[in-house]
Amino acid sequence: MESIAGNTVKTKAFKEKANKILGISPEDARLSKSYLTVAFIALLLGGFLGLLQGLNRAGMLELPTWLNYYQVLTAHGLLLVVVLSAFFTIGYFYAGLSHTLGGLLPKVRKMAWIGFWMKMFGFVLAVIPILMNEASVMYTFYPPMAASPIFYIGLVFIVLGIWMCSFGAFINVASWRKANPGQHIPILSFFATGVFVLLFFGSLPVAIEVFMIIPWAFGWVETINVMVARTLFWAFGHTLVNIWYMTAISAWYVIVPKIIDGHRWSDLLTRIVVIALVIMNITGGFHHQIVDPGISESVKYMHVFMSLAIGFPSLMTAYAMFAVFERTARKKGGKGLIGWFKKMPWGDVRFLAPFIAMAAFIPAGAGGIVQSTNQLNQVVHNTMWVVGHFHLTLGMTVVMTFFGISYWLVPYLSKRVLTPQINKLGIVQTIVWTLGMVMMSFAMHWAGLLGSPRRTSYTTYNDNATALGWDPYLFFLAIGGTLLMIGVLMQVYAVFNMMFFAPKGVTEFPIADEEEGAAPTPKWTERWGLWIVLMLALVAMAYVIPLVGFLVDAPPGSPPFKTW
Amino acid sequence: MMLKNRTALSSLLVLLFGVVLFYIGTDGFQAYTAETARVNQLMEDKPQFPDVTLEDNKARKYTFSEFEGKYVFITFLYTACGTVCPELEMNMFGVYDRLPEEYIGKDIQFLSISFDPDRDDPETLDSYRKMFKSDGETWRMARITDKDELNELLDRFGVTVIPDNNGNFAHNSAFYLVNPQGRLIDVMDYKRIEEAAEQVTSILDDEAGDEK
Amino acid sequence: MHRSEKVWLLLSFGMIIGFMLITGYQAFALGMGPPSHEERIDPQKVDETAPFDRPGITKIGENEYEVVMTLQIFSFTPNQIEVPAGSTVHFTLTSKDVVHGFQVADTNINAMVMPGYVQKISQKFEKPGEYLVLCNEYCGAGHQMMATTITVK
Amino acid sequence: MRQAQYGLVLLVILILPPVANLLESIMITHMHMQMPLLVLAGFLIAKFFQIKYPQFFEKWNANGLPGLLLFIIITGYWTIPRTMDETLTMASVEAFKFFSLPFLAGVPLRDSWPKLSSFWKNGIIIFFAILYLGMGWLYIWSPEQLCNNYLLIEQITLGWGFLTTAVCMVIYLGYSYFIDFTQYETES
Repeated sequence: MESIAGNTVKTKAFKEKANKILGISPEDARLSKSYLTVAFIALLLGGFLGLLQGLNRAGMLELPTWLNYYQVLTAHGLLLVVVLSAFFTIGYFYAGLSHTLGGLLPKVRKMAWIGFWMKMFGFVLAVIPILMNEASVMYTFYPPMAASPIFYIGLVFIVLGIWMCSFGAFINVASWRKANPGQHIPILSFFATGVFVLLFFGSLPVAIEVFMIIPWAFGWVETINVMVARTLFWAFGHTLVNIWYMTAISAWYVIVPKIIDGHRWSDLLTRIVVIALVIMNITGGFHHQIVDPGISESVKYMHVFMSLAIGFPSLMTAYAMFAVFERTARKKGGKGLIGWFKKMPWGDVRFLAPFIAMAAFIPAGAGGIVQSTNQLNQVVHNTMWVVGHFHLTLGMTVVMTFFGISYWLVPYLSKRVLTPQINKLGIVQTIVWTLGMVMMSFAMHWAGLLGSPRRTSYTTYNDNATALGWDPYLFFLAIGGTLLMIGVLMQVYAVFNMMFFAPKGVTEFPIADEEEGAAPTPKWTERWGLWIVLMLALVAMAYVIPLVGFLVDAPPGSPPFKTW
Repeated sequence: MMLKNRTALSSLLVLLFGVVLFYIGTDGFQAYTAETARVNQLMEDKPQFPDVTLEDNKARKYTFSEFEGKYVFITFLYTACGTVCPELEMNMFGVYDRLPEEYIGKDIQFLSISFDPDRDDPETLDSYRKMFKSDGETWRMARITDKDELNELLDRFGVTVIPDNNGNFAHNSAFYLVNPQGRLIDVMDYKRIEEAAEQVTSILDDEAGDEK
Repeated sequence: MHRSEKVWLLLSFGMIIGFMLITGYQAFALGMGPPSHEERIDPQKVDETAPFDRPGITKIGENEYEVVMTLQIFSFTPNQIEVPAGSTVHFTLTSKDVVHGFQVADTNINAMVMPGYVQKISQKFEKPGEYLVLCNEYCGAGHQMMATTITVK
Repeated sequence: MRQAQYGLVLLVILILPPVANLLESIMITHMHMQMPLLVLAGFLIAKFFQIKYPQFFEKWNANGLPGLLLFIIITGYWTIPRTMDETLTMASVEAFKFFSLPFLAGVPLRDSWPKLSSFWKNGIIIFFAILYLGMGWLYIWSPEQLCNNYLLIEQITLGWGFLTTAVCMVIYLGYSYFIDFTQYETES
């Protein structure tokens, strides 16, 4: 028994050593690099479109007729919320799987490539109608607004591509588990499993929605049930942003402690946070429908609880992060309540970016809790406040963590190093981005409280006094947007520099170890099937009520409309 | 050995408890829904029809004692109802139609009572009755304007009425038969027209026989 | 588990429950629940269905008004609403085409108006002034033009 | 012991009138949220009884079957439409619900579960899956309104709730049939 256990430890050690010397295999690296390349090109394009919007919204730029505000907005949303985030997440986690599980299986690598091209194909299909102004329906594409069917077919391919990558990840993890009985999945792969489980199950509802829409958009079916479509969309829409958030916290839990030279937080609690996020995530999406008709107040109240429940693992995360900082700083001699503050490597962009991202999640998360309660939601629903909120959560918390990851992941993949110059560029970029986001999201939150609606091109509503009162904030928004564009350019430059031009060398994949003498994590954390069943049960519980109501007691449906 | 017997014994006790529980809970395996239980209870209690004031389809106002000395065949409805009520009234006509003509109006009165007095004014009731070939005399439709009286009646006869959020009501439906002394003597399934008609006819026949 | 962690978890849990209690109290005890009317309507026959066959404003009581309103690209019908200060207005809304939003700046009126559903929301207008009514759900090329005003005298 | 305290707190919260009224106002949350939570409360409280009266459970529930039987009887009893209706109208029935589900279903389940072989464990899940499929079928396709205090649409919703829960159980059974936990969870 002991010798066998010793043996696995030995092979594990050998694998780790081999990984350290050889790094990731060139094939796996190419896969992840391709994903990251697409992600950052999407950032560049999406950022540029965002700037156009910001300037237009502030009344400083008139858009040409062949590229109107709503086209730009649809493309901006799709590029950043779907393409940037999905491609980065998949590239990052596939690199993580390859690193922690000793390489991808050839079959899995092939699946990831097929997924890559399916998504690219789907994306091109979706973009063509947007450019032709045949699909100005926003990232949310609520029926009965109907885009060109090509747009929805494109979405189907994107979803299929994502499923391909999810299954690839499951196969790789399962095969590792078979080869390493009795061991826990390495923590980063555990996060990856959670993320891919959610990507698969979270995109199921939207897949159903799109299959409802396609025959209707073609005109084969006359009407559509708008509330069912909307509900299915939000079961997916909110899960998606929480998946990106979960990707970001994987770096906080696993990577950041290593960068500050510390240890990971309790392995058990980390895994519990992952499990909790997987189980409770999909049901949280319903708070987007708090002011919708057709759903009773008590059902909405139940959903407020389900949305707020997600706050609990996030609050656990907040504690864990600061505890790690404090513990590490104490070891280094930091004293007092905030002694940790002085002992952190502030000059290291790999730490600074994710740290600011974490700090941003404090107001961002608080805003989220505020928004998902009934009455407060009614104040801010569909106003600029919401836009400010998700720029703070996605644009700052998630994307800045992604930026921080890129400063070691890209050199690691391309077998190059992070030079001091690029590090400095990164620090400046982080500061520019922080200033831009703070300014922009503050302006958005405030304008939203005053009533300025989201998703609306520049308008004064016939010089209405109230609407004119929003203009100063919108001006701030434009300045923030400009700063962000500078940040985008710097970031994209840094990424491609590190990918192709930085000096050759060895970069480590920073994975923190557990505290010495930590209690072993119980085995039940690995029962993924059980977590999935619990997740499904909760989803059924949450969605059976509104969906049965909308389907059984359905009003006559709506025909398609093209209103742009 | 001893141990095995004990678990067997406790299993038996638990099983016995289960049988008792189900027996009590379902009135001796009779009533699995509250509706059956309610009907069974009503047949046992034979509650008195409270002395409420009715306003009928001709806007006449009188108390229930108007029908003293006659059997009264009752249903509860609201005219805005799109589901059960039209069926209920159609079936009521079915019973009306099957009864021997000599009893109608003389020994038995038909009465449809609305539990939505706000919307069902005499005018509405009068146009509604025509859809079911009610003559408005031997088969009247009436509302009870006093909410307290209405609730008293609904409560006594076990009629549950829950408003939903769309201006409709969920309610249970049945045929109710009140005897000449004003006591509820039978609650019948409104879907079994033949059965109800036969039942009422035989009661009326008995009564007629007694008189002769 | 550290003591501090337990305290933190308890606080977190307490905060979430606190939010639930406040929300629940406001929604159910104070009647401040979100607009959740459940009536259905045929979205293609709005013009023929009461009360939307006659959109407009009616006085239904002392300082109480009912506004029956349809939303369509890119306007509100009726377009001009005038009420005296201190009156409570009950809005009954539905959409004739796509999804719209109904928001009145500087008030708590904010509701989704879906085709196929009747939405209801009430508000007491205390202060005189001109209130901006706008559609806050993207509804097409003229979405930024979809606005009207409520004049409170 | 801490568990038992949590269970007690949960039970008290569930009994609080506003919470109870809210959960009972929707048919499906009444049956699929309040009732399971009551069982869960008992499940947690069970620790207290197990520590306090170990001999009792050892003597009368040695192989876990009597406890399991009691659990089935109690949960089965509360799936009768009439019982749900009457908790809303009769205080005594409601009191019995708050007593029976935690103490006569949750407690025995906790005590029985570890004592049962996997045959019985799977058996009970299969039993409930079949029961729930049946209940789902009854609630969705029954032409009659089974409960006087709930709208027909709520009955249909509950039916779908039963069906989806049953499907989840079937998925779990399939998962535990095809996946050998021991393969991953024990050191080889």
